Amino acid sequence: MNEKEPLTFEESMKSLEGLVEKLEKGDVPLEEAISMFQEGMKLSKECHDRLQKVEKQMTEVLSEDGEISTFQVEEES
Amino acid sequence: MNEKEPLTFEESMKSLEGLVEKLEKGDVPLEEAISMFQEGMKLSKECHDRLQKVEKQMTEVLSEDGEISTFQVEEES
Amino acid sequence: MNEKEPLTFEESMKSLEGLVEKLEKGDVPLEEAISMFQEGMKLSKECHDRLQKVEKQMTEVLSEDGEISTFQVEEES
Amino acid sequence: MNEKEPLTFEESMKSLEGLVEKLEKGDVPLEEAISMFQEGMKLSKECHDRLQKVEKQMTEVLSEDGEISTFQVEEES
Amino acid sequence: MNEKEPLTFEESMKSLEGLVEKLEKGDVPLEEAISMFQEGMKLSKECHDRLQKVEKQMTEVLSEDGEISTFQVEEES
Amino acid sequence: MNEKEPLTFEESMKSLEGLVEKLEKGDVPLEEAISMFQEGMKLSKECHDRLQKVEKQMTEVLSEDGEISTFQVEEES
Amino acid sequence: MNHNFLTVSDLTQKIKHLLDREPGIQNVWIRAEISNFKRHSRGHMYFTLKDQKSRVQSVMFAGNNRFLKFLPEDGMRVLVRGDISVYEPYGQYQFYVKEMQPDGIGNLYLAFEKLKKKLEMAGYFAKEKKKQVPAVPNSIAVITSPTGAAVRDIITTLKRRYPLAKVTLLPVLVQGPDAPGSIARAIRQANEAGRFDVIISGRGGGSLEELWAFNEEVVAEAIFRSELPIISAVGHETDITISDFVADLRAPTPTAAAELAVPDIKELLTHVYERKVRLTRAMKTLMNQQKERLSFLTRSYAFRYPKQLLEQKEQDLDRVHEALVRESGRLLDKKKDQLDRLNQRLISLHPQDRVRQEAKQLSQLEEALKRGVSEQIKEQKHRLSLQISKLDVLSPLKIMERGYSLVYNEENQLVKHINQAPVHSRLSVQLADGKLQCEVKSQSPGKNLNDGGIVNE
Repeated sequence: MNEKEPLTFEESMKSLEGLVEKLEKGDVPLEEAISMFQEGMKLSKECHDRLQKVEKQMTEVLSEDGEISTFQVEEES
Repeated sequence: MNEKEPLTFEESMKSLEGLVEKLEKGDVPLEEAISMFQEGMKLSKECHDRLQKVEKQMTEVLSEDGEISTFQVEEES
Repeated sequence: MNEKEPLTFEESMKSLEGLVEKLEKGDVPLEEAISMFQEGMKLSKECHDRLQKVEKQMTEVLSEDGEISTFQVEEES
Repeated sequence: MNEKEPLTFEESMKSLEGLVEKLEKGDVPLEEAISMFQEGMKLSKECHDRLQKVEKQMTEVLSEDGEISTFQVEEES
Repeated sequence: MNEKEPLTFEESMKSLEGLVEKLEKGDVPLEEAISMFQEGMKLSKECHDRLQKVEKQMTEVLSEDGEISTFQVEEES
Repeated sequence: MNEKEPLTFEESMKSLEGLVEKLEKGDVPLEEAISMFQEGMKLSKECHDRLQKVEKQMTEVLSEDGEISTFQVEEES
Repeated sequence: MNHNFLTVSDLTQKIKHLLDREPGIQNVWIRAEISNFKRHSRGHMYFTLKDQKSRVQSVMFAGNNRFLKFLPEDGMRVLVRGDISVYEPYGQYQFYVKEMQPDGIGNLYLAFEKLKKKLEMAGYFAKEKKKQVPAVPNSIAVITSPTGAAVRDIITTLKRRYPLAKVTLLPVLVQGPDAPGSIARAIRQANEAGRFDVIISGRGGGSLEELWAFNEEVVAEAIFRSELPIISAVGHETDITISDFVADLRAPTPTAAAELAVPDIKELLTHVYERKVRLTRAMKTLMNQQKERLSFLTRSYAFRYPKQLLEQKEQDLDRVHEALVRESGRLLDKKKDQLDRLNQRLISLHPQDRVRQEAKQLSQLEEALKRGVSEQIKEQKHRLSLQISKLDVLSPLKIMERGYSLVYNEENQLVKHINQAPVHSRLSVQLADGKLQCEVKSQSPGKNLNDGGIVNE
């Protein structure tokens, strides 16, 4: 992984998916498997953090506009 | 977007609609999606402000111009 | 519009007609539409004022001339 | 119109007639029309006044040698 | 055994297995048998250590990552 | 007997067993029998010593590895 | 007697047919004198044409006499053209006059025709030479005799119709030899006066001779040269003079000339009024049109309901905005879902089970290893102990336990012969339970074991 250019959410997701698939195949040596699992957990957390960040951003944008929040609540009720 | 020539209401609406369409397609990367959402909200607010401005203008025109209304009423009686 | 040479009544009417036609076509950008509406109101008022002025002029001329006033009443009855 | 030489009755009538015809054609700009109307009414008044200004003109006799005398028409016996 | 490239866990386990099989066959000279035993015990210790390390890694992943667990719990509730 | 290359445990045992067989035949002169017996006793001792040594080695290996035992106990409990 | 009788009518009919078909007496010119002239109230003229010897009844119907330029009278000599026919009720033949010209003054006629032709050739009658008679003249010169009906008719008509016009009479002689000169002079004088708009010249009715002055070339010339338009009115309707041809306008009578010269003031007033009405109406129409047009425009949908345009846009924006929020949320949810699924798959791949399994296998291997080694050791132990026990059984010491012993000399040789043990040499006696160190005291050869020989220290 190149530290200069951080992965996008989708790239992280893809990596995660790749790891999961390899692990599911089951022929991964144990030590590699645990590394992959760790890496997977890291990626999963990253993705999760990003999603949470994005969700927060969205909520902020929406709450900046009082009118709009109301609208949203209405929409979901 | 060129800052010198601000978009018209219709252009803003079109941009906004374009963003929504892309979002609807669903294959937008997350980071791009949030940018699009933010951009979309900005555009939406712009459109909203313009509409309000226009509404205000219209109200002014109509109230400041009581004479025309009267004239019209006369014509119609 | 050139401020130096004010429009004639007919030019104003023609402008007004043009504006109404465009507005009725309905595909006028919002900002333009409101400008057109304002302009239209202005033109409408101008035309109305001119007509009133002319009518007043006519009435003055006619009232100076007793003969025709009688005739006018006859015409309208 | 030349103010120095007042129009003859015929000229006035002709002008009047011309104005009437133009106005009746109906494609006269409003401002021009009211001017024409005013002018027409003025002419009409002039013509009317001229006709109404009955000065009993004595019939003259111009003799062969240039002497002028009044002439009394023999009443029909 | 090449010291430069340490055996993987799986290779060590395989070696261990080989030793056990030979021993179980029973025709191993005593001195060789004890050497094999010593070797086997060394391998076993190595494998054991590795497993412990892996287990520790695993535990670390889960504990250091309380958030993810939480996230998962939330998701699944 | 070559003193340089000491017999293996198995060779010693084999020698011992040979002596015993010969002795069992019973046609060995006493003196020879005594020698053989003495040789047998020597071999027997040697073997015994080796076994003891090996046993000790094993015990040592096993006692070095208290941890493993613990781990295994945990696993199986 | 079987005669065929004709009726009078039949007879008259036959005679009429005969006459009508006789070419020598149809459409002929006759020179005669008029007598017994009568003009019927309905316009037909009845008279007798005669000469020294004969006379013939004649009639000139109104249709034909309408264009006569003179009024026939008794004793007048005339030239007539016409047909002979029978007037059946009286059985009388008559001359039906179609055209009549005065005879005797036939010379005048010739002169008239000649001058007319000449002036016509000279372009005196040309339409393009005619001057426009002003519709509303201010000043009118009347050139006629100051006496008689004509001047009176003209002036009263002018005054009645258009009292605003200034009327000036230029009295002239209208008949007699001096008349032409007088008339021509007056025309020139009127022109020279420079204050007239139009000239009326003429006279009342009279005989051809009486009207003749107006057929003179000097008069024609003066009329033609006149700068002022001239209305000519000579005699009656039927009288046409050269002056009439040359004049800019011809009136059948003096009264008519006055009527042509000036408009009727009442008509003019009506005219003015009418223009005023039309002017006003046109202006009103124009105004109403523009008012309607403006009102139509201001009432137009786009103008009356500008808010709807705005509302439309508001709605559009709401829709798009809502879609933006919805789709963004949906996209986010989708990503979350994807992540959740992946995460669950990952979690399910947690290697703990595998570690456990490996650990179990490892412990089994370890057990096997230990077991293998210890079993071998046990086995070897067993094997060894078997040999040891066998060895033990076979031990030669058992023989010695029965009382045998082994004697070794100082060379540690088993002593089988006495000479192997010299006296005083030391011997080692191996017993079953130990060794004895002895010294040979003596030798006793030759004796068997039965003799005894063992010497104890």
